Amino acid sequence: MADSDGKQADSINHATEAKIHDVARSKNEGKELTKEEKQRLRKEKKQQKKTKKDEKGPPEKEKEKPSAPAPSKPVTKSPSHKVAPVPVNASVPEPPAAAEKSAKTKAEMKAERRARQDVERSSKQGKKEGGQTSSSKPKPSPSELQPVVKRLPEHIQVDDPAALKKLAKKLERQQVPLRLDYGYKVSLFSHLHQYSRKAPPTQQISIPATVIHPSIVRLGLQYSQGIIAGSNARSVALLHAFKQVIQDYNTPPNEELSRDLVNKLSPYISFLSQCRPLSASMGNAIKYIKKEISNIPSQCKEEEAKQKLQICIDNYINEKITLASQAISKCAIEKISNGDVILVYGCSSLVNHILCDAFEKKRKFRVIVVDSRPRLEGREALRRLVKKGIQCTYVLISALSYILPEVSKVFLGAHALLANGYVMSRVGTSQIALVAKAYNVPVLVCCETYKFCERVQTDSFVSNELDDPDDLIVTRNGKTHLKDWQTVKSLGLLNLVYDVTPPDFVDLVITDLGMIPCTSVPVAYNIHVNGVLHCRVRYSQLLGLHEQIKKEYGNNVVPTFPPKKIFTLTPAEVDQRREQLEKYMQAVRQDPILGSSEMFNSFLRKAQQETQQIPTEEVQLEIYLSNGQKVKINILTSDQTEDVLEASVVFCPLQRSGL
Amino acid sequence: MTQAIHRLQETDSSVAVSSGGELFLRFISLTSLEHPDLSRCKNVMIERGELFLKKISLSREKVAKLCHTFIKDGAKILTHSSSRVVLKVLENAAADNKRFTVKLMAEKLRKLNIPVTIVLDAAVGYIMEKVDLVIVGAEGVVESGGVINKIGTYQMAVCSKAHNKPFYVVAESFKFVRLFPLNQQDVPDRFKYKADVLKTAQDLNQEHPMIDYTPPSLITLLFTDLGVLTPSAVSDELIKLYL
Amino acid sequence: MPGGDKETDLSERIEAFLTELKRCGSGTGSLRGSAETARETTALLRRITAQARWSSAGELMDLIRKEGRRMTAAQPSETTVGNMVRRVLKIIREEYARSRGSSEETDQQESLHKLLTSGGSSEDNFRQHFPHLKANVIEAINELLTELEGTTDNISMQALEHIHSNEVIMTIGRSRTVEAFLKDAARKRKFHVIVAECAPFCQGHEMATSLSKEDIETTVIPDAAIFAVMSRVNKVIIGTQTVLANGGLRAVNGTHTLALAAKHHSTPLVVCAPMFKLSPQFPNEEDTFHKFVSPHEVLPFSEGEILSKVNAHCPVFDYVPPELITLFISNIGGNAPSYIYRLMSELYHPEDHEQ
Amino acid sequence: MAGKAGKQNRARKAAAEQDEGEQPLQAVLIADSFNRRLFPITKDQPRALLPLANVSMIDYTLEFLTSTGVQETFVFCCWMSNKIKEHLQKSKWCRPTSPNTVHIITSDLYRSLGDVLRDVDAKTLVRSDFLLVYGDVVSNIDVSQALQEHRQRRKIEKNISVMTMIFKESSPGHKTRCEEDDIMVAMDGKSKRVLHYQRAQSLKKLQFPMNIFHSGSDEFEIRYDLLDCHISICSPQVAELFTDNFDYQTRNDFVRGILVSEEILGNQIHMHVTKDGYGARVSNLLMYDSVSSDMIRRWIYPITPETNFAGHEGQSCTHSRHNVYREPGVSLGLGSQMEENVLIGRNTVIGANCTISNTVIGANCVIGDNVILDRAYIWNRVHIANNVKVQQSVICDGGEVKQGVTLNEQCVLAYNVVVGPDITLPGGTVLSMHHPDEEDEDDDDDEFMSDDNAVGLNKDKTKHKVFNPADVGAEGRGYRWKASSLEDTEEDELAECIWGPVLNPDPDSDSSSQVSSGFDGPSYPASPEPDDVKVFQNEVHGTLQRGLDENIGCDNLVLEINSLKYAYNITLKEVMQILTRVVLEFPFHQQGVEITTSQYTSHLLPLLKKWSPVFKNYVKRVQDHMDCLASIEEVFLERDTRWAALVKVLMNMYQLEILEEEAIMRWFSQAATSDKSRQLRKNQGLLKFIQWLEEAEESSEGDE
Repeated sequence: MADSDGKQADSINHATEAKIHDVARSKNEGKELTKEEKQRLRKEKKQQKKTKKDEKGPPEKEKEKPSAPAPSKPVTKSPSHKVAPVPVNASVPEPPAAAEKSAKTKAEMKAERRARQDVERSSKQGKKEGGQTSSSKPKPSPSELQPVVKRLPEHIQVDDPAALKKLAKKLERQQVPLRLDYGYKVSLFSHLHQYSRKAPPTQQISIPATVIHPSIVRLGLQYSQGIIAGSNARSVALLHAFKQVIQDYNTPPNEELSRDLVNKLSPYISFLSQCRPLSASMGNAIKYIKKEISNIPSQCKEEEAKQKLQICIDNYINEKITLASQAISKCAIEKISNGDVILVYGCSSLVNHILCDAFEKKRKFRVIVVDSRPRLEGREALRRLVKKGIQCTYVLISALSYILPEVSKVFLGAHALLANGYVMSRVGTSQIALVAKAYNVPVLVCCETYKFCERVQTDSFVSNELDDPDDLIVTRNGKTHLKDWQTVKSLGLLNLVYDVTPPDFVDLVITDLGMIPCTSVPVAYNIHVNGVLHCRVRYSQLLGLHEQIKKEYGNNVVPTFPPKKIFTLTPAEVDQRREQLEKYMQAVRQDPILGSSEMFNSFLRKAQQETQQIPTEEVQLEIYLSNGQKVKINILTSDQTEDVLEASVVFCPLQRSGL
Repeated sequence: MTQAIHRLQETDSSVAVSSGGELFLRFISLTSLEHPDLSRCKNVMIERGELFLKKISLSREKVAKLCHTFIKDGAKILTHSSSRVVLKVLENAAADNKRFTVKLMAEKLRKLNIPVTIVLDAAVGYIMEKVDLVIVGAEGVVESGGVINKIGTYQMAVCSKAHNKPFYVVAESFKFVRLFPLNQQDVPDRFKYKADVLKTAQDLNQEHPMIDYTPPSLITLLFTDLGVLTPSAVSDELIKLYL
Repeated sequence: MPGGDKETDLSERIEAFLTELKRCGSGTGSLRGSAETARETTALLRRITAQARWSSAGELMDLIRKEGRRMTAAQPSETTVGNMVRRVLKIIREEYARSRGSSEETDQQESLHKLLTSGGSSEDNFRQHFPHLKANVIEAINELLTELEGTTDNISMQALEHIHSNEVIMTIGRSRTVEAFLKDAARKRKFHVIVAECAPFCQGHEMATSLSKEDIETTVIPDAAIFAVMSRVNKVIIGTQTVLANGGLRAVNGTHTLALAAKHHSTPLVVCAPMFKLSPQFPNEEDTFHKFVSPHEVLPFSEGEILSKVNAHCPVFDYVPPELITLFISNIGGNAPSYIYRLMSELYHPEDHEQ
Repeated sequence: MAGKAGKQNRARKAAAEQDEGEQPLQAVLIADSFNRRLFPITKDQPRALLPLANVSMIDYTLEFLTSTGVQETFVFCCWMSNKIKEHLQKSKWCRPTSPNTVHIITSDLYRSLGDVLRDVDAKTLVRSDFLLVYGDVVSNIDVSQALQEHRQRRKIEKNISVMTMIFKESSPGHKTRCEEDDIMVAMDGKSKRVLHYQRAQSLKKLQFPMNIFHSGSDEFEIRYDLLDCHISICSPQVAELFTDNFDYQTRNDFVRGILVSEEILGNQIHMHVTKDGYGARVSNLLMYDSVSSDMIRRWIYPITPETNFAGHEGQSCTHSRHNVYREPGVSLGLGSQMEENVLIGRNTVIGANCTISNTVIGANCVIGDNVILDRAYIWNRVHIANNVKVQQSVICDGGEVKQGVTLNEQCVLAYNVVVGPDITLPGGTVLSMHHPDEEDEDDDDDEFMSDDNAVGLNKDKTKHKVFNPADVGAEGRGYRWKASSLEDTEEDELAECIWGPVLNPDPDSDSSSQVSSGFDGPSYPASPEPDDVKVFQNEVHGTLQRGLDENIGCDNLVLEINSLKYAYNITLKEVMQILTRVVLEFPFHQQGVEITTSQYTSHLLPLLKKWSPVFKNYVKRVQDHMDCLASIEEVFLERDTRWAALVKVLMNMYQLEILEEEAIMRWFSQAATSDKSRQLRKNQGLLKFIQWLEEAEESSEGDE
């Protein structure tokens, strides 16, 4: 049955893909683009109607297409991400949460358009602000829209019936069982799912093993039962499961592996997110895999393709997790000095690893393990550390303010690092950071870069996860007060899983790139996790830059530039070249001399403003000097702080040499 | 008598003197009314004077007693300049065989073999991170509950606030003075500068002040012979006295 | 003490009370509300006054001091006992003063003023014998008792002044006062209460169940989630174990975190504390301040092996500095933390502080 | 009369725990261990009075009894009874106000728990259920619940259940689980009835009497995660039972006796497992160590050092961070730090730069500078000079340690011993002012286990009453009790006595690992058959041996083997394998292993011939053949030098028609399991044999 639909989907895909690329290639401004976008989307909807009963086609397409130029839109117009932009030609790897690829409905379309208008509005403000010197701190508003527009994961819109219906529809399309909510939910969290351990997702499963691969089912159960917990463990497990899947996968006739495999994965993923909402790390992992898969050239053999993927996944695990943790612990050990008293919370595999390393490095320190009900993961950490022979003390989180005065450093693990510098982690972490701040004890967060994610969030409500409320029930000397809480309608149990820690509580984030402050998380993210589209530049522009650089610094330093092609390019080739260009830019950026060179930066700046249609115009800036007098200076919107200063200095009594 | 006090103030411009004097004055005047006969009145005044002195000398002991429970074993104490009361307090603590180390304190402590390290005023910020609590004496305690003390106290207080370290003031009650400075500028010059300076110097801005004012918000507790007081309690005491 | 059935009976009662106090310590804070303890203490003291042999106020005071010390020793963490003893002592002083005619003198707080006025010390008298003193004292103590009876109601009466409709209120652990407070408010208004369970004892659960019975919308959260949820809370209303002389609190474990979180979100922190919880104690590092129960609460004995290498602590109380507290609600109305010391000086006589 | 008032008063409060009409709860406290575990310390002070965290143990026990609602306690003491007596009279327990009235009963005739209880019975002291504890039990368990259960049981079935033992849940490997009451209990899950009770100590294989599994209960548990608190609720007839059978000396005797003779007497023992209480008995110094560290770490809350429950004046100590306790008047030198879990008695003076951790120091001690104490237990009035290092040792009252002495693990300095200067005592040294020889002169009146002292008596008369400087240092005073050099049974016996059986404090892992099998409910006793197989094999071998010697007929052999088979319930398959194995190995057993192949075969073949009927009896079905072959194979695989013989054996068996050719063929053809066996199949002789077989087959076919 899949064939026919497959064919359909296939053809459609071809059509639209082509479109993407000329969308991508035509470097026209946002409006046209959006127009195009709209018609394209409209087309899509038609198709969708056409292929109602169709199994996996639409969601697939939806995922492929909208995700392509879509994330670009908001960002392109956001004056925010000026920090270390990485140019990416045209189409873009799907955003992480594309993992939960929501099938579009009218509602969402509207939402999208509305959002786009918002973005435009905001960008207008952006223009106004554009005058001032380019502030490198991410302005949340536009980036916040991103999730609204694109990827509001199903698990955080439970309160919206439409979304729920959609979810249900999608699930049954994918033959994935829908889990039933459980128990009274706290009004504040009505938008989140709340499942019970006792009702595992496989209950409703009528062995649709046809759709869901057994290893995935197993994994799902392990997630939902909390057998596999901790974002590292989870993502590793996921990757292994996928390896299994890929192993057992074979392309149906007249299907393209690169496309069909992704289709295959999609229901799995939504099944897993049913079992337990995906973690950011998993999101990134999935994104990576999909990228890899879709990058597989159609002509290459199935076997070798599989081989390739297997290797990719292994590499991913190796680089992003194993090596990363080693790198981190190398850094972190620097920060552990003899006689330290280190406070850790819960059971972060990374932090444990660090401590053990430090201990083997003969550092003398004491560890205080703080733990919290209901999970009591700390005990596990405690066991491990004690086994190692590290001297430990164990308290509950309520005793925090008692124990803290003797602490000299706080090491925390993280579940994800958000783009606005907030740290998402096991609930309670923020509390510890808070108290630590009060006792001014430095707080260090350890986190691999692959856990960075571009979501932003300022409190623990918007996107979170609810665990089984029954875990809170406890029996003390014979009495169980909450035994029948279900029956009392006015009584609710809230078992949050994560919370977010404001960056101002965190002194330092230790990543595999070294130590960075919370605020520069997005930088790291954009450079190393994926190239978010910041600006689009023409091949020719880049070539120009290249030439310039060559002039400036001579041939040897400059990385090789991808060769020019004469004939119009096939999509594949475009992609290929895009990657080459990306690599090239990365290379330039990483080069100490070039990366910091004024020429390069100004080039990027220019490019950015072009893409965001902020015309460099001359504006007047009024400066009130300390001695009360007021001066007016004219500057370009493209000017940077230094320039402005330069300009203003003229009026000041100070010597220029002072600068 | 009032003149006498004034003269005293002229010679030595310490807050304590003025406050003490003022109190003494009041102390005596409280009684003098009910004795019409001057000679009897005199004797009364004199003996009351004696009493007054006795009380004052007692008070230091009292303070020390109150305060040493706050010094826990092995504490690191930062103190400022040299105050007899503070010294007393530390003596007691030492006698109570508690072990603590003191920063920035006079030789006298060495004799009690209390480990002492002298630090520069400038290094207060650096040292603050290590100390457990700050104890300073006071020239005078003003109505706001703030204290007037040797210059440098204020920065110390600010610093300790920043590090959430307790900042204790030790002062006998006769140092309470009816004065309500709003800020450093508001502290009367006669306290800020030496008496002779006041006479000689033409531009006070050039002179270096002797004391500064520490606002109550920075003070954790005051130990006085009236008991342990919160800053706000001080004004209460003064009100009770003068109103 | 001398023989005679009265005395023995009395001493029996005291013994019983002591053992009772001792038992209170174990596990979940006090088995009974501190209000009850206060009442019992006072009743006991009254009995002492009535039955024990004493000829003058001085003797009586010594007697009561002696017993008081024993009681406080029995359960140092239960400051209520000590407070009640002080109250009674104060009463005796007053009564004595009154019967001596010269009023207000002895109960004058030591102050500059006294430093100036008072001639001789006040302790040498108290030796004279007044026939009707006993009756008066007992009378006064009865008044105190009645006052104690009323406290909780007095406090909960003010509930409506502080709780509006549809507010989200957070509390921690279980305080009978707060419970009454909220329930009282619930009779008029609907609001949402979030209870931090306050591990390891989880009194919070008890609290939550009893609140939800009054159908107040109640939510139990683990302690770890306090900060996460705080941003949606309008008011934090907590009880306390003791109010310290500087306006700080000695409250159940975890309160400090709660207070800090409230501060961070600048959420008002209201403390419901009856007067008898005021104690002239200051938060010095006196080691009696903290109280630890068996680590078994946090780490079960059956953990086995590692226990010998691990130190587990389970403190019961937290110190909350006054600057984190917005308001005290006592049975005589609301006060700012800075005002506590004043109440203190009204309630107790400075000479009784140390004991 | 005041006492009575107290009781009524108490009773009012205790009403919750016991239904009305009950007599006040009584307890029998035995303030004597009836062994010399803590010798020579107990020479000067009865065990019950030894200080644990600066309070003598009996006070803990009494506190426990009182707090759990006991109102009348009989203290039985014998060794140094007068000391105990005066201690108690001084203590608060004998005050009229005490809610728990204490009667002290002393007699020098008590030799064991048995004697005491018989005496109890004789004097008819107890009227109802009573608690039975030793004078060295430290606990905070609230037995009321257990008591209720106990009474409930007794209500239901009159006088069936005589005793309820109280256990504490504690996973194996816990420090407080000392090896010797490392127990294994089989209990009835529902009725909490104890079915079997044994010490798991040092036995690697558990055997349970079959009958306990046949007992009616469908769910029973075998638990190894229990710590015996040595607290038991007994009903009056326990005393009677002791009177009835005089062989009961200890509680273990009793328990075992009851359990064994359960059917006869119809008495049962039940148990109560508490999770959150604490209870342990200080049976040796290891336990002393762990219990006092538990005390310091507040596991026994509310019984903690700073709640000065014993009510001694001026002993109230303060508790501060890292569990550091100080009694008043303690003075510490500068720079000396108490790391964690330290208790310092009143008026003790500690010099400068000392490092103290996990240590208890008594009152009025003087400790010099630069002293390092770790897990040291220092009692009162001890003097320790500068630069001393003490690890996990006990120093009794009045001891003195001079300059630069080092005490290694598990040293004991009994009362008033002086050591040093500048000497290092090896681990496990025990020094006492009493000479080892004295012991039987003055001791065998109180200890009944002094039978083996004859050795102690006649040895080393030479170094009589003279301190050996090699042991105690130049200025030292005291005799070495345990010389680690001489292998005297009595000596290391003693050593074991003083620090529990395991000389390494950390529990051995295998005991805990072996638990896992025992843990969960109705699992059969940790699968006994491997052992049975061994036994069976030996049996078979024995049988055959006998068969050979007094040549018994094969059918008899078969009979015997069968009977064995049933005895050890062995499957037929196994029988065959074993049989073959035994037979094949027979020559080795006779002639030793190093006989040559030729000899081997020469020995074996007649045997085979002899026993072929036996084989025929068992080897019937094709499968049997295969099994037989398989076992033959494995036998030979073990001895690859003997492969030559294999062929002969097979040949022989073939000819004896024990094995049929197709079976052999099949065996040969079937895939070799290990490469070794593959080699074996490559073996020349074998190949030939097989070949020969094939030919034979063909020829036989050809014949037709």
